[in-house]
Amino acid sequence: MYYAVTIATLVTMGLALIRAVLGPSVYDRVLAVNMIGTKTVLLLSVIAFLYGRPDFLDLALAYALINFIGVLAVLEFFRNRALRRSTERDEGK
Amino acid sequence: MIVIFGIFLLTLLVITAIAIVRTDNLFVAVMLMGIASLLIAGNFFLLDAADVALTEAAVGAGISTVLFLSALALTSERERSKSSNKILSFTVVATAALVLIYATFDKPRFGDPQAPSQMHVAPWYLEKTPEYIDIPNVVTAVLGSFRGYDTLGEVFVVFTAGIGVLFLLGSGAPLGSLPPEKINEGLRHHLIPRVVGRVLIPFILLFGLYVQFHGEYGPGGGFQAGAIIAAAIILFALLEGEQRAMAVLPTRLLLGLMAFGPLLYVAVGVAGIVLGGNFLDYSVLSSDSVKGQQLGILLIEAGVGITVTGVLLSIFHAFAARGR
Amino acid sequence: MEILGLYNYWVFAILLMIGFYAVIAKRNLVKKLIGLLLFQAAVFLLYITMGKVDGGTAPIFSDGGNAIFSNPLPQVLILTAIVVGISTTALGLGIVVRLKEEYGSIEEHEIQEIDEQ
Amino acid sequence: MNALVAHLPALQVVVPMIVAPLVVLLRPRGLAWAACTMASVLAFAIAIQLVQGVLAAGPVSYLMGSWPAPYGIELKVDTLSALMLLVVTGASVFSLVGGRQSLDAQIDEGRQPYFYAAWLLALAGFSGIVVAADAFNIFVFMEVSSLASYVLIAGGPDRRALPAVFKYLIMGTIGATFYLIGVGLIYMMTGTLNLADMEVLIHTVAAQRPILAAAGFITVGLALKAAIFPLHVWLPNAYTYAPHMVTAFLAACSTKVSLYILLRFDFFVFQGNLEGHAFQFAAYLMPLAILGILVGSAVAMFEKNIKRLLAFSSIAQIGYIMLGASFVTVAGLTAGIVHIFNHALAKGALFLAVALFATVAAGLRLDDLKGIARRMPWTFGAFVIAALSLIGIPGTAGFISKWYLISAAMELGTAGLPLVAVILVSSLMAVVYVWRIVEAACFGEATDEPTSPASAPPMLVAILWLAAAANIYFGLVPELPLTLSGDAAAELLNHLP
Amino acid sequence: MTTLVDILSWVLLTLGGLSVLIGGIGALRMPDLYTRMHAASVTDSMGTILVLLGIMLQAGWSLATIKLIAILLFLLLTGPTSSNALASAALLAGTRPFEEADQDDNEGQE
Repeated sequence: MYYAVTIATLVTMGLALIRAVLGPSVYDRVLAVNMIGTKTVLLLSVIAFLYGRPDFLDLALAYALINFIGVLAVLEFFRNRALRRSTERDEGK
Repeated sequence: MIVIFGIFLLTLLVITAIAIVRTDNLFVAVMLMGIASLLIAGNFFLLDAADVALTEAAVGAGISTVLFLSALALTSERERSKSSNKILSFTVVATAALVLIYATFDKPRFGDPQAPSQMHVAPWYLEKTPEYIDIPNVVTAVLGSFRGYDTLGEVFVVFTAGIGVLFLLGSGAPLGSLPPEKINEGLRHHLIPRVVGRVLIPFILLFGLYVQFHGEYGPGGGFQAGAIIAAAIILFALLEGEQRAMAVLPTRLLLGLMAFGPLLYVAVGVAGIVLGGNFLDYSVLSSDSVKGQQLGILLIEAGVGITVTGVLLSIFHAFAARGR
Repeated sequence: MEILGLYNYWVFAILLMIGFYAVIAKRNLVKKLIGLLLFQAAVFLLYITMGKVDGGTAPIFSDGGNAIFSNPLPQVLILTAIVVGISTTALGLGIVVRLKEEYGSIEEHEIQEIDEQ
Repeated sequence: MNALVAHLPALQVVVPMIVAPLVVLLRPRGLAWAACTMASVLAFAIAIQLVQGVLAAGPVSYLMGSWPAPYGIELKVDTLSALMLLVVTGASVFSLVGGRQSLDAQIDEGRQPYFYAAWLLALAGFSGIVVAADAFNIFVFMEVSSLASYVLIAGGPDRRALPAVFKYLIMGTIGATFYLIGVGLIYMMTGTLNLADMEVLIHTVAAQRPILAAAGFITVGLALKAAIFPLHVWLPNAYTYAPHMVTAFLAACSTKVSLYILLRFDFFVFQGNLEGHAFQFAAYLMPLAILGILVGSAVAMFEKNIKRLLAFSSIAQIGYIMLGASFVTVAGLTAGIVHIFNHALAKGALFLAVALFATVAAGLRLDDLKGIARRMPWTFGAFVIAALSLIGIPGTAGFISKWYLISAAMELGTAGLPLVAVILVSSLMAVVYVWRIVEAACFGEATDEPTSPASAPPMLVAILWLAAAANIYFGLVPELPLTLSGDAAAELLNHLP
Repeated sequence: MTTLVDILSWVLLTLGGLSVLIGGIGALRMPDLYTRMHAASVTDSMGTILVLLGIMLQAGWSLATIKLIAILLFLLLTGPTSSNALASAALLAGTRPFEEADQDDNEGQE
């Protein structure tokens, strides 16, 4: 049964990756990155049990956290870019 | 079955890599690089490298994404030129690849327990770690003690990168020298991320400390912990604004951390000489050599963690300060 | 299974090629650094692959009875190499930022043209 | 004190490593230079001690963390590494002691602590490579030294230093990664990282293909780092736009350390074990060495900037070292290794003189140097001595290596005659490019008087003369470098079947 | 009792795997960003809850369960947060939801 969940997760990662490659907008890609991140967390949790090493759940926790920070960093980047563009526009006038 | 999973992940990885090279939007390339890091880390996990998987995720998907984004914010996010001399490049690359594929056919089979790399040095580590060091995580034992000198070099590589970036970009403007309207507010007006972030940051820091001190028993250690703690503080900077983060950890303090970590590491090594052993010989640190080894590993891991935290945050601030 | 046994090595070779190509052929400096990261990631894969033992588990002792462990040494080496990689990247990005400030461009040939004037 | 002697190989690396973080924290900025110089001098003293120890009692081995050799990391100092240590630490001491004013002028005060810390890290990295006897440890310290070198070069005041250093960073990292691939392949086939252990175990490996690929990757990777023609493209700009003292330091030792690893790997690990490797090594490297010598010298003849001119001359000199090694004979290797030492002396002195010219002249193009001989007769005198050594005039250190190189080529019989011709032709080319500088300096009319009559720092002049005197001393009394390199060559070749 | 727990956990895992998969297909097939986010959130919340609960039942009462609860809480907190931040960033940047942006015959299917 673990296998079934693993396969489902992997396939979803593949689908999300296609979304990330296709885009079209950068937000779609952020969404895809976030999805792949959470799917990796699930994958690790399941595989930790599949391997019989539940002590490796630490990794899943770390992934979840890193993923969150990554997504927020990207959004901060957007905000900065929007700010920069608006100041550039102001200076242009 | 696991092998098939690995192959699937690797195939996704190759697709991602091709997409990275083909896109002309640098921002997208960085995001895809984050995905590639997660995929490769997942594959490391399948290949039994838990510590490496943790590091790759923290570094590849976390820290390097943040650094690339900070740099892109200061440069530009479009790649304006096409590739140059494609034929020459392709020839060089193809030669290298052919040499490698030529070499594969004599390589030991994947997972072969009789392969020479599993026969010579490695069993010694697995066999002697309980006897000499007595900690469950053999990777930490090798990293901290058997090959502790490599790790010393690694700490100094990180330190060099830190002083290099500070040398190039400066350590950031001191507090209070900026007009208030220029102060970077971060995501402060986004209420929801802010509230959630505030709740989470203490737990992330706690988790970082757990990874630091649990490294002898499970996956983790100084480097991973340093990256996680740095990530937590970067999160704080993103949510509350650069200035507040600097108020909590001023650049001067970060510089101190950056220099203190390597010093702590070298000091442990020198203590080995002073107490009558060789450099980095921890067994003389205590009357019981096993206790001494454990103490030594604990101290040097702390040195690694401190260095990495200090350097990563200094670099982050140096980039962020450049944008103002 | 024999073919699958070498699959990891082939992916290593392909990934190395992709990264190496990006480093040599791309003229955007940030793209070169991204290529460099891929290039190094391929080498990490090589090392970790060679450390895997059939039926083994991560080299962390636990109470469970599994006595086969994968090779810890390549993992240690790659931990170090990952750190080295990110350090190089950080320094490279620092140089790129300075280049942008001095030349207003991060394209190799544009910088060259500015220098030649 | 006696207790410490056993720890010298470790201390050689550790001393600069301890001081580097301290330098960053030092509050009064002037102390940074002082601390850096003291650490450097201490490292030089340790190197001298090690040379004496090796000459008296043979190779010294040191076990890091007291772990036995193939499991832990071993350090080993033999004659070859002792000679390299002398070159590395000596270059650092000379450039630091003499270079204070020059560095003050080129590096802002606020950034100086970082700069000196990077200097010490570069020193630690180079020494770490030289003493290491472990393939992966060499990689780690190679990265320490490379990252520190990038920082040092990026300190150049001209903005063109930045593209130069970026190119160096990319090519250097590719080189290091190639090396890492090679080490990985060897590890895969032998299961060890210790060089001596590797040498023994490769014998037992039946399948040679991965080892062969590893030899290729390691050789190419290190050739990139050592700027062996045609992989030298990063070098001229990096040397030209670096701060003058950094150029003096790096030109004397950085590429040579990579050459050192190359020699060590090819002779220790591969040649005794790979069928026909000695022949392949010679067959690939000799043409490249010859091309490097000729092209480097030829380009130098037409360069207008004196630093660039000397940088291209360096590429030619690296060619000499490789040419000597590619003979795969004791005489050839001796010539090559002794040239590492002699070239460091000559090139180091030349770049010190260039730094002095820079304090007075408006720029470093040959046109800017017109009439400099009259304004700085002492500096110019030392420059000429070092340049004569570069050409290989009898009585200077350069002559010794050329003489040994030519006699090694003659040993090869008729095949050696064209090689002798190459060496003579390139020496003539060296005469030409040196003459161009001398001509400009002595006979050119200064276009305009300097705006500020800055005086040359006396300390630097003294150091420069010391270096020039060393060029003559080791030309007349070449026993020390010759003994060391002769022993080293014999040791390297002992490993051949 | 164990059989019951096993069956329950298998059911949860199966449902979890299905939701993950359905969300993945949705994220690929949906027409615009906001609908894709909708689909993705199925995998992020429903899939995560079901799968992790399923594993928890397998793990029994142990340290692993506590870690799993921590992971679950963490994902449930961060997932919607990043979705919210993403949507608001996209909206601010001017990406309009589907029905206003597209004028073709897909309109009205909602």
